[in-house]
Amino acid sequence: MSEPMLQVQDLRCAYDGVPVIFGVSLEVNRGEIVAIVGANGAGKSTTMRTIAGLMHPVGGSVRFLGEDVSRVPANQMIRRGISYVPEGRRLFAKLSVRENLELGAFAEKDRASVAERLEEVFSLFPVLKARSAQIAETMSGGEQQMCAIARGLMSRPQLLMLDELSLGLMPSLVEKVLEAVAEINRRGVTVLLVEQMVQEALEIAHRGYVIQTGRMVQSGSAKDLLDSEEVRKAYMGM
Amino acid sequence: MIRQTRRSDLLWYGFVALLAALPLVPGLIGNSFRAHVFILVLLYASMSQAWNILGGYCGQVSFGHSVFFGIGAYGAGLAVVTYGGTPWLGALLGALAASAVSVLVSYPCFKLKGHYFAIATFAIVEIFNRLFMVWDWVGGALGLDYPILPDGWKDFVWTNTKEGYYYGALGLFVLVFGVVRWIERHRLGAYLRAVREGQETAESLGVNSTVVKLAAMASSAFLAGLCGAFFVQYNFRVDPPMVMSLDMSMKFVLVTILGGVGTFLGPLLGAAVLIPLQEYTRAYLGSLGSGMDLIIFGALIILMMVKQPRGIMGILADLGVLGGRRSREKKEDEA
Amino acid sequence: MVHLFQVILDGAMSGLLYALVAAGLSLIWGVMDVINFAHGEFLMVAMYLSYWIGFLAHVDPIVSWIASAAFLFLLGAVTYKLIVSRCLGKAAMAPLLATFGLSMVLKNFCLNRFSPNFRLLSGTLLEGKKILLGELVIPLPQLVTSLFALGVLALLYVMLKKSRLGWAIQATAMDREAAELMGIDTEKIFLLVFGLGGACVGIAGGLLPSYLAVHPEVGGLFGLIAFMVVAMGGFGSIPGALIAALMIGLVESFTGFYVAPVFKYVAVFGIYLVVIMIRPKGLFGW
Amino acid sequence: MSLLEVRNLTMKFGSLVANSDVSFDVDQGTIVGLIGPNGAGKTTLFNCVAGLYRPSGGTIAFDGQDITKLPSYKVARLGVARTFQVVRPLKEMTVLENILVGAYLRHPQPEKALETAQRCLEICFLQELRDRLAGDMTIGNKKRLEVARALATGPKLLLLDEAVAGLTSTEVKEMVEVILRLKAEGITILMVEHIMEAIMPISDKIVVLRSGVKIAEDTPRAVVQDPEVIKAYLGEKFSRRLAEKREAGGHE
Amino acid sequence: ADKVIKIGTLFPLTGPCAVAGQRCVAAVETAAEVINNKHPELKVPLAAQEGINGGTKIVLVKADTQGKPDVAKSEAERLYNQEGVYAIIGCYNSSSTKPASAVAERMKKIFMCGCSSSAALTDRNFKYFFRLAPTDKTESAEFTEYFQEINKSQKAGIKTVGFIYENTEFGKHAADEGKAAAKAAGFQIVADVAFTPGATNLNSEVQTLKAANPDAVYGACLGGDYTLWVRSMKQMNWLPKAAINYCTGYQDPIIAKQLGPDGDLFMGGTGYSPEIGAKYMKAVAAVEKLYTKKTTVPFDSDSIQEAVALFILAQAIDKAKTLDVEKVAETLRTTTWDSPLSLGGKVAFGAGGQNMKATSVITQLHGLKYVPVFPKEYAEAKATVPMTPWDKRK
Ligand SMILES: Nc1ncnc2c1ncn2[C@@H]1O[C@H](COP(=O)(O)OP(=O)(O)OP(=O)(O)O)[C@@H](O)[C@H]1O
Ligand SMILES: Nc1ncnc2c1ncn2[C@@H]1O[C@H](COP(=O)(O)OP(=O)(O)OP(=O)(O)O)[C@@H](O)[C@H]1O
Ligand SMILES: [Mg+2]
Ligand SMILES: [Mg+2]
Repeated sequence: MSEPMLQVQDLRCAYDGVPVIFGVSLEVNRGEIVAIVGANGAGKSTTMRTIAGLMHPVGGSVRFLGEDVSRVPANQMIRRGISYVPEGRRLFAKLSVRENLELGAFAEKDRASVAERLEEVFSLFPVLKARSAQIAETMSGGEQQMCAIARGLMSRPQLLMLDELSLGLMPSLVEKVLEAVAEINRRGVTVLLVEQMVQEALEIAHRGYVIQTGRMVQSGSAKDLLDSEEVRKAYMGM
Repeated sequence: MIRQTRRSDLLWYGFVALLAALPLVPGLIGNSFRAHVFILVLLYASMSQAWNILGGYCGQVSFGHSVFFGIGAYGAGLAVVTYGGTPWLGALLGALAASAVSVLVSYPCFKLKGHYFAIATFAIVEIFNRLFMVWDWVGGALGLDYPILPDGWKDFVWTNTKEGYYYGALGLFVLVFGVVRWIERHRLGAYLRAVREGQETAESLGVNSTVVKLAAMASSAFLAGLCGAFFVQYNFRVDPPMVMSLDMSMKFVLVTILGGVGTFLGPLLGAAVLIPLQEYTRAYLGSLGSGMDLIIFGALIILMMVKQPRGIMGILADLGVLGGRRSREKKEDEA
Repeated sequence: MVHLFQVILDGAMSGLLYALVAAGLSLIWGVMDVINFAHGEFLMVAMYLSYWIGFLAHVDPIVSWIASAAFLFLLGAVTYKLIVSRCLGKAAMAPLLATFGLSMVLKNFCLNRFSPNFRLLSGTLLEGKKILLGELVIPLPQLVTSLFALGVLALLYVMLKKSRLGWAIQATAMDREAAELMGIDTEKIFLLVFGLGGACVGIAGGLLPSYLAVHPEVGGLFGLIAFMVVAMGGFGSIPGALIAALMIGLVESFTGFYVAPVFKYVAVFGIYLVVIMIRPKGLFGW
Repeated sequence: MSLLEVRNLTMKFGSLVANSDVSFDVDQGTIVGLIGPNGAGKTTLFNCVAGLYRPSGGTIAFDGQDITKLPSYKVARLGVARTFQVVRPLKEMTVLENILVGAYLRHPQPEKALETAQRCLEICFLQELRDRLAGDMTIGNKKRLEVARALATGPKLLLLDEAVAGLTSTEVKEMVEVILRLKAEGITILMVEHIMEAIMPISDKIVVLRSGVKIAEDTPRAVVQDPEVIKAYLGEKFSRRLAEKREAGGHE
Repeated sequence: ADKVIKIGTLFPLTGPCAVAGQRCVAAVETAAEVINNKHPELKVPLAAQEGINGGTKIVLVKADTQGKPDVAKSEAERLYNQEGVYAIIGCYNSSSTKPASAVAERMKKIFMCGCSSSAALTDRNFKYFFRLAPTDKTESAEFTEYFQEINKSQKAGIKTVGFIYENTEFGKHAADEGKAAAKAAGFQIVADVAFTPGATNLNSEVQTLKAANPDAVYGACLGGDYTLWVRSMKQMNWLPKAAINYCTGYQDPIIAKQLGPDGDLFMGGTGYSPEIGAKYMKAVAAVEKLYTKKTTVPFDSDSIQEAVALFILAQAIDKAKTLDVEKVAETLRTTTWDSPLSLGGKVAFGAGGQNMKATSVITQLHGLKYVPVFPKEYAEAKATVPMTPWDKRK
């Protein structure tokens, strides 16, 4: 394979001068599902936010499709093909589900294409179709999470980044959502995901990285990680 | 809080040392403009600290405190001018009245959030100002002017010396700061801040937020009333634009925020910087009549808000004086 | 009877003027949750500009409002860029206080440059013109301002509800970071919103000098009333602002005539409090 | 008499019925799990019990007292503490101060309150973060803080709304230990959780809601085998896995 | 030797009254220039010589009250204590003058007040306070007397009166005096309209007047409010038979110019206007030139009083030949002073420090000129009463 789709090298990030990421490197190849796992506060979300352009690194680089994007603002990243579904949903609270989804395709000006995409995500998440007129903030936590994922898909990203998407979902939904992710991936979207449900995540992922207090400590194929004694002990409670 | 003694040791000892030194000040500066500035610093520090109880610790940013300040002022003013009595009783009654009024007007206002609350307090100031302007019992638009009274503590009036006022202001300062210090270290302080940070959350922990806010309001207004009484004793006159104006309210807010809102020393630091600045720029630039002093003053406020909206306490934290905790907003800084 | 109609008419016309003045404030507040405390001073600056254009170049306010609007757009954008963007989100009241500082600077800058003199344009196109309906007097300058108010509010409303830009503005208002992730350049949106807010008040200020004297203090009360209008109408709601402004205008003129003029602003602020007690988020607020 | 008695609870938002005629009991000293699909009305039910919402119908009795219409601070004073699903840290206060707010409910004296707070910090593994600003922490730690703070109010009944969501499996294990410790101290617990590893092993009873209606109330073992629950909630894969786990556990 | 004496000026240099305050300062500055330098061409006391007391120059120390009483009070203290001024001239707003002069009285320092018009100031019987302008009380009496007069001589038919005034210390005080005088003279008060200064409109105010339709209106409105009042009456197409004003907006030359023909036929009390000056106060014109250089406008009856205040004070020091406050104050009290800048030419202080010789004339605006119409000895024309209605004006 040629150059990876996303290449993060020696990334360092800080909040307000307080460093929290001390050199994270990772790669995502086209067509893959890559999972990042790690404990609370390890810096998973920070890494994701930096890739998405919501914050900029103090050191290191982020390359996407061969270009250095470490200083590109978030609103440009989506046009370049990265869609980020942030931790904690972040829906437009006062808008309806449908409007939220349409905003997900804001960069697309063609109405017909937007309608087409709507149908597509509704087929993935039928609940949303039934609720399409409900105001986002009045939905339950889980419903909101689905809406957020669907919104992330509306821009037809090349790379979809999902942050803790199982948080607060009921078991059957976690299963469904992860299946949906796999399905999305089969349709040609590359996926980078952060998960606390390590086992479930690694089951659908091709490769995985383990992050610990701001450092990448382990990486490998999903299977290797699943079998790794350390990972099982530290993250899967076995 | 318990934590604070540990963190800001340096600042706290500085404050205690300052307190110890303050009574000596009049001997050093006599009856000068400097004495006047010192008195105003103490007064505005006290007033802003009173504001801070509600606006800082409890997070209800009120632009209405000049009303309570004013009611206190009128308490003393009416006692002296209209009834020829002692300002002491007037001040006490005024402060109590301020407290009562504050509870009455704020009870309905407390269901307002953020800017809605702030704007409601604008409206309250304007209403009180205009009502006092036409209320003959309090002198209406003509205001109340003090007769010439003998110097001394009895009438709390001094004409040719400032010492009395100085110690009066110092007393006020010690009272207000003492009260706030006490609040801060006890349950009420924790509750005030909890209500500020999340009313529903506080309620889920057994805090009756209405009572807490009203307590903050009432104590804040009571102390504000005392400050107002001092102000009118100091100026021999009271009329609505002098004491019940948005300008006046704004000053309390500015002093506190410039110093550091919701912090114990913020109001003192704010007053210590802002009041001399205001007085000296007016004295030395105001005479040009070009508004230069106010331009500088305004620009400074902008600069402060842009550079460090947490005020002087924020700057001290940045400099590491407070140890530990750093200021930590400006997430988008690098953007 | 004729008094009653006159009172209603006057009230409605001042109400519309208030709506025009408040529209920009409402927009800014609704999108950024920032109160521009210098709003009244923006109005004053616009009035000065229109006055000077009228005085020096003899251009009538009916035309020169365009210049005021354009200039105020710039002033708004610059204010955002240099001041508001730098303190946004840092502390709850920081933008309010920073713009309070700005209001001091603007007011005293005009005092410094233009002296405290009162300035009134005379000989403007509409000056003193009126329509007489029996005993009822409809002053033309006020009427024209009212029509402008309706036009501007309608435009704003349509822009917010129907256009792509309006959509982006709404999304930004709700969650800035999420909007950014949708591909909306929120920095640009904020800049634009502050500019538009300025332009709206610029139009009002551009038209006013044909019947109101300009001086450094002229913005104060207008600014205050604009705050009431916006808060009473509800967070960023344009129809809310319109209705609130009309209510305020009518309350003002009814109290002024049927109670006593000294009480008219007491009533204005009072009605605001009453409304806000019943609907804590304003008439149309959520 | 049970500690908490929910009778015919109905909660409507406009036309939407979030809870419909729900009744169940929570006995003193037990752990009751409340599960159900997303949007089933679990959080709404918590909010009704905790006094944040006033139910549209039905009654809630705590410790023999009708609390249906009490405001939340009164409910808290009676001894019901809750955590929020969407965490609500008191952002500009430190972790310790957050917990102190809870602790002051039973101990008006600062020294005593501090003691209690300290203990809660330890129980929830937050000692090291004690002076951090609550707003700056990760979701996981905020979840722990929710628990610690609720604990500090010295509750008889603790309502945990997805208290372990967002924790890694290992951390979940730790938290489960904590919950068991609380139970041992005599605190009754009603918990909502989507993570079956957390809720199934420790619950004495599981109540299942679907679309606001109670569809099952039974022991965990029975519930996971209930076809309706599997269909509505667990999904095939998870119920299978749960079964496997139990078997593995049983062999140990 | 270069001896100097410091005199403080304390006026509102910023805030709503800044226009007036800045002019007052310019007037005092003008007076100081005249006193300090040799101006033999000027026919005013102390002009020919250099300084006072044989060469002592006056140095002005300026301060700003911002129109706020508390600031006025503390600035007065600063001027006396820190700047060491000998006396203060100020403060335009009566509300500021009150506490500031109280400071002076307590410190036993001289306070000269040019134009604050509240009668209360001189009712306090202060020993060191001197005020030059006539009070609102005097003016009110004069206005009322004038209306009675034209009722007789011109069949003006003024029976009902109305009041419109800003609800401030100044406006309220003036209106109270006006109402008392009007009532005493048997006029019926049909409208009493107080408004908030800086109002966004005066619609209800004017409509209230219009509905009550008084024959004459007493006005006490400053600058912008005054123009708004006049313009609003024009919009509403209503005028009383006569409108008379307590100095302020009416007699500000800039305001008159901006109102142009709309401002015509309004009346007001004034102690000075260029027209009056040209006729009765010949010495003013040359001094006024110095003043106009600073301000671009001629004296008005407020500002000129502040110049007089400094002249009289300087004359008193010069006469007493000492800076001893008691002696200077005594001299001030007991002497009748020549004052070419005062209408009537004399100044003498009575009880409480009020200038007993203070006069004002009633003028009416005709084509931007203030034409004296009362009292008889100054009258140049009969006033146009009733005023020409709006639709009959060009
Ligand atoms: N806004 C912020 N300001 C300061 N520090 C922050 C901020 N957000 C996160 N941090 C700190 O950065 C570190 C990494 O946080 P991050 O959110 O990336 O962790 P995470 O791996 O996503 O954890 P979790 O699984 O709990 O979401 C943590 O120590 C956290 O306390
Ligand atoms: N304040 C509200 N206004 C209107 N509808 C609401 C409100 N709160 C909740 N709902 C609706 O009530 C239903 C139940 O929501 P609730 O939050 O109780 O679900 P939940 O069981 O806690 O779900 P989850 O497991 O996803 O958290 C949902 O359909 C939700 O949309
Ligand atoms: Mg995270
Ligand atoms: Mg829930």
